[in-house]
Amino acid sequence: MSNLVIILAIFGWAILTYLAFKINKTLGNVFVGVLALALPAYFFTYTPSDYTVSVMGMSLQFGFTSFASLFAMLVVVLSSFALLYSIPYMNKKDRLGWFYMNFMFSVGGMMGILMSKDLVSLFIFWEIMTWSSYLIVIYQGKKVNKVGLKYMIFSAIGAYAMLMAIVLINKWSGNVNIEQFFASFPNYSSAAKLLSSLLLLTGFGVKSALMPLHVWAPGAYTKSPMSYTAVFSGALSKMGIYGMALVAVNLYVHSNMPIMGEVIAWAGAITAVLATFWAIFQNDIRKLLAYSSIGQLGYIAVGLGIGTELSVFAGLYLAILHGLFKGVLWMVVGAIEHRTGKTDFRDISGLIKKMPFTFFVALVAIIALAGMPPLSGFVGKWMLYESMITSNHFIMVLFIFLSSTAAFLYCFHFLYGLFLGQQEDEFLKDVKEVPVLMMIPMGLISLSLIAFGTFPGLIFKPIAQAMSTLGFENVTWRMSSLTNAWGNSMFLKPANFMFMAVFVFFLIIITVVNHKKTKKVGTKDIANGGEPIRDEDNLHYSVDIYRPFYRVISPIMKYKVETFYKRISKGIEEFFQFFRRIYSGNGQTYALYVVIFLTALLILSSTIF
Amino acid sequence: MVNDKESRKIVDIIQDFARKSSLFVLAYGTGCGAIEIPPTMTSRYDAERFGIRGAATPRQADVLLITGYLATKSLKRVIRAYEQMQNPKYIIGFGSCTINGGMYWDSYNTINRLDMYMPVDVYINGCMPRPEAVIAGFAKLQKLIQAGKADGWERYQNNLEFYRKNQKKIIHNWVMPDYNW
Amino acid sequence: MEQELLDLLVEHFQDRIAGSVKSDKRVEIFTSTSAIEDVLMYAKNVLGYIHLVHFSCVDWIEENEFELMYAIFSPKSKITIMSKVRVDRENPVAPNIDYIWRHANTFEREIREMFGIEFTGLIAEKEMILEDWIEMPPMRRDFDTAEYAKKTFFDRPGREDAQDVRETIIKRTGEELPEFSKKYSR
Amino acid sequence: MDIGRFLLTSITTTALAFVVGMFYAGFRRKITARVQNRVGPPVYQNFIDVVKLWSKKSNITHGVMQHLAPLWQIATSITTLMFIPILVDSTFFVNLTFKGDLIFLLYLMVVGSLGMALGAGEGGNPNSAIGVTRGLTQMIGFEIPWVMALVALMIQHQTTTIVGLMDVQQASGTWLMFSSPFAFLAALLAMPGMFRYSPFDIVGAPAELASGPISEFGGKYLGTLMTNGSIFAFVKLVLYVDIFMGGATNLVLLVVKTFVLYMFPVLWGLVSPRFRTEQSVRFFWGWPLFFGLLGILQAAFL
Repeated sequence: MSNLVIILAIFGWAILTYLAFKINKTLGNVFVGVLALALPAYFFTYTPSDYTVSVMGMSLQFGFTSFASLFAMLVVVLSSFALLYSIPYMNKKDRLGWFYMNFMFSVGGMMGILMSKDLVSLFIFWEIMTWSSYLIVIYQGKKVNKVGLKYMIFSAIGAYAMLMAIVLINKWSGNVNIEQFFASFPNYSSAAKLLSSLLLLTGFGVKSALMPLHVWAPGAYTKSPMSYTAVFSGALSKMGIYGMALVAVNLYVHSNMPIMGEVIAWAGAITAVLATFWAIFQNDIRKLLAYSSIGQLGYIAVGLGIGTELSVFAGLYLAILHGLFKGVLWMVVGAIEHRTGKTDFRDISGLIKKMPFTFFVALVAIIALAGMPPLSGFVGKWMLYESMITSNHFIMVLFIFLSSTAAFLYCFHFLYGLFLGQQEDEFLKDVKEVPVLMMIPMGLISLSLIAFGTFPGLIFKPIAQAMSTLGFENVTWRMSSLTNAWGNSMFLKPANFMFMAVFVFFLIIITVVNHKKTKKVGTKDIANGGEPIRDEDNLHYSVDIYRPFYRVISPIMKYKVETFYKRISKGIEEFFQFFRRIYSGNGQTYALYVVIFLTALLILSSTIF
Repeated sequence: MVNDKESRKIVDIIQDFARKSSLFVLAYGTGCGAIEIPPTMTSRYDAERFGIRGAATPRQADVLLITGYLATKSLKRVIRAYEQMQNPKYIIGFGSCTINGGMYWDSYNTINRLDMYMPVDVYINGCMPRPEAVIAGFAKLQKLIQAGKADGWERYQNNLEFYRKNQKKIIHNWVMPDYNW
Repeated sequence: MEQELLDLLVEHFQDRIAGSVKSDKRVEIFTSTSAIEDVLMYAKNVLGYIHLVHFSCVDWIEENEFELMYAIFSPKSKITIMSKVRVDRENPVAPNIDYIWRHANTFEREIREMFGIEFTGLIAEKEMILEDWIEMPPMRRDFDTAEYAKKTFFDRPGREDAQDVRETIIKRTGEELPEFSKKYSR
Repeated sequence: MDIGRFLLTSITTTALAFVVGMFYAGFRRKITARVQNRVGPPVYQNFIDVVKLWSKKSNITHGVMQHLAPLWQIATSITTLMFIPILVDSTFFVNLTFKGDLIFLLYLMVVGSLGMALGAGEGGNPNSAIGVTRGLTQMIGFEIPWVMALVALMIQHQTTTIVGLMDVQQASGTWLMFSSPFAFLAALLAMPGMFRYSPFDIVGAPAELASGPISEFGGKYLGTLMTNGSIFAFVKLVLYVDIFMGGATNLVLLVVKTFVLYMFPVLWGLVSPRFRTEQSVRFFWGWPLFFGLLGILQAAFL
């Protein structure tokens, strides 16, 4: 079966699901479940083959490169898990058919992007993806119009940039095939090189929320339903990374323009630092994760921008991993929202008592996000640092280190503010653990995060294959050890097993010693100067907890990109206010305009022709 | 060997030696006597040479010093702090106010006899006891610990009803968690 | 100057107020619960007595009255006015003045708790210093604190021979106490 | 490497670290006392404290994370210890020296802090949470100059392993603290922050925060934390000695070198008042950062 058919099948299935929800909710849920199971089952068993469609004299080609299939794997896994997760999560909401249809459309759009071998079909699917995600962003109705508008404006800017790039490329290379474009790119003039690649980068950069173009992301990630945000932030933003990797590596690294790679890397580094700082001071968990996503995508941009073998490898690894752990974290937020209806640190505390499983998966995902050794995040961090150090990016490595050390702050805030701290009986009374169908996706992804921590080779294999598409042939990888460009190695098995062995050894000791006399007491029984805590006292300290740090970095926090855009929009508004005066509503004035226009046209035509 | 009575005693002796040589005192001043603690701890009298040092929270502390008169209002907090401490734990009644009320014997808001409310291991008399007397009190406590006789926490556990009855006589609005260790 | 102030007050409030000059920089006035708010407002806003130094209560059990004492002070004239109000002991109600001086609120809470005087319109928690107090307010003179202590707390035996030192001296030697000492004797 | 031999060496190393670290903590208390014109406790006082804490007859915990918190700490310390060469070219103390590198150590050394932070958070005591946020904020402060120093050394000598850096010192015959003085200064100034000694002890300030993160820990939990503290102090000292002072060829030299290095944060702490959180971060981002930059410039362009 050809590739295009899958995408068309997904689109068709989306419409069928919409109709099924019109008939019956249960039937619709069955449709959703079937796609969630069929998608990976089909994807992991089929053999790729190319396919060409001719439309209006243009041949549109479809087929997977091994690079695209790496991302397709992420998209398929994450989407099917998110669809499964959606069934209980979205249960109480209305307009389900509309939601799932758009969800499936954006999944199909992503698959289409990855399958496109030419820029035109890529653009078409890109727009399908953008529109369907936009419709989900504004799914909540009028109150999110502003957020949706922001997202739409930035997507439109990206789309126009991309469209312009496609037109230019078509003019310069004669066709829109991606591979031929890469092949002919070195022959371009340097201005053409710069223009086409920058336009493409703008298009991709909007989706991957790179620094000056990130403004839409916090709102859009926050306002769409969490089960979709898992895909939105986990997989959909990776489409930007996919395009950026193609541009950065295929165009810049292999065409002797490393300076542009540096620009991408620096944009990524600055994004990572500033987004992390913003994430630290958020009091809404969704906003926190949204900014954290932006920061993590910054790391990936750094890896791709530097463009050495190890760094690109690290970038791709982090891209896959970010999809996984951020998928889990959004699902965790969704679980909390599902059970408590709240997403603000002011309202939530002590959930570990009632939602231990959710806490465990959140802990795993957070450790992976923070890049701590026993879990998989460390592998990516290690490769990123080593690649930066071995390629002499010694100032950038400080930025990245600052960002990932600062990330501990929001990681702690996330876990502590939601799950730990004072347990309020009043609040926890009606809370219970999430349904099994929500547990399964979170649990399975968390397990994979644990496994990749010691055996990253499981995921290195597809990445190494993907690297060959990007022009790095014969990338060596080992099951559980890492090596940098200077030949220094890191063996994960001894490190992780040692850690676990010591941990378990002391766990046994500390549990066995004096076991009978070790009592568990509630969080109201704390040492606070002997004052008994009444039930109505809330001592949970989780709002604005990083005030001292804010005082340190307040000079940089004052300047926000939003203000820049606000000024621009204000300027544009005033500009159009001026233009409005032209439309005076007076017939004579319009007649005058017509006369002036015709005269001008005459003069112009006489000079040009 | 572990079940042998004689060898268990050796373990106990070692543990009691450690307990006696390392006394963490809860930094909780109930009355005017708290002012005698800084000279006891600092360079003139240096209680740290006996292993006595301050602990910031009841969870880490071994010794609760009731420094002077104990108002009924602070009795509630002291009981709370004492119950949060971990066994074995000791109480030193400090100053004559804790023994019989001292100069506040007829006051409506200070208790007279500390040992009716909490199990006192050692009393230090005086108003105020000087740092030498405080150190002597600690030395007495250390002797008792080494001999295994500083069993105030066991008395508190075994006679909890008695102490609770007396405590509730003063503290009418009883809101504390159960004491079960 | 003190006399001028007193005259001014008497002129303004006529028979609602009576007073005398106690000493240098100190004026004592007697007024009633109905007039005290006016007096304090007038003193604060017109005469510049902007500072409430102290606000206290005395239990005149022999006259079956409480006496509330407001000490107000002017930084300009450096004079302290002690304005005193008598309240019936059976039904002790006094006006609330914490809208004139915010910190009077604390004084009023303490007096309410210790003497049982109600202040009309005082909004504050009932409990301030005492916790779980169910007896009569402890600062009233008919509250026998020694009796209460004996009843509530546990006396340690051995205190029986603890006597007043001065009385012991008298019994032992028969010598006379000096006059000033007698004054404070129990 | 057979498992029996590995067990022997790792247990010996841990015991060595524990004993030396405990004595260092005892010396610290003794020196503090002498500076304050006191006699001070005996140097073995910390052993007694640990024995006493472990022989407490009751313990309380607020939940699983608090139960696990000391374990994160001690597992981190001991694993880190395994990756650090104790002696130069020792055939006995091999452990896992050749299995990891400095980036791994940098990350491993903060795992314990996060675990401890979660445990302290579960206690529900607001003092703990305040202490943790201060600690994490301070960590951002001192990690930057410390990483700058390491990056400077790594790019200068084209290696990311400790063994590599030690070999460089062996080959050149001079210590890196002399050949890369700026990097050493940056790392040295970051050291008191890493030890959380005064003036950077606002994390667990007893008078302000009731000892901060550990305020709900008592008995065996506090005992484990004290054990971990002494092991981790030794780990950090050996790491500094290995990187900057050429390592040590025998145990006596190791003890001498680490003790001399240890005196720096101890003596500095004795004469320093306490910094507020933002003050300490600003301190670390002042001169230490400047020295770190100089170190990197030296490594990159000289």
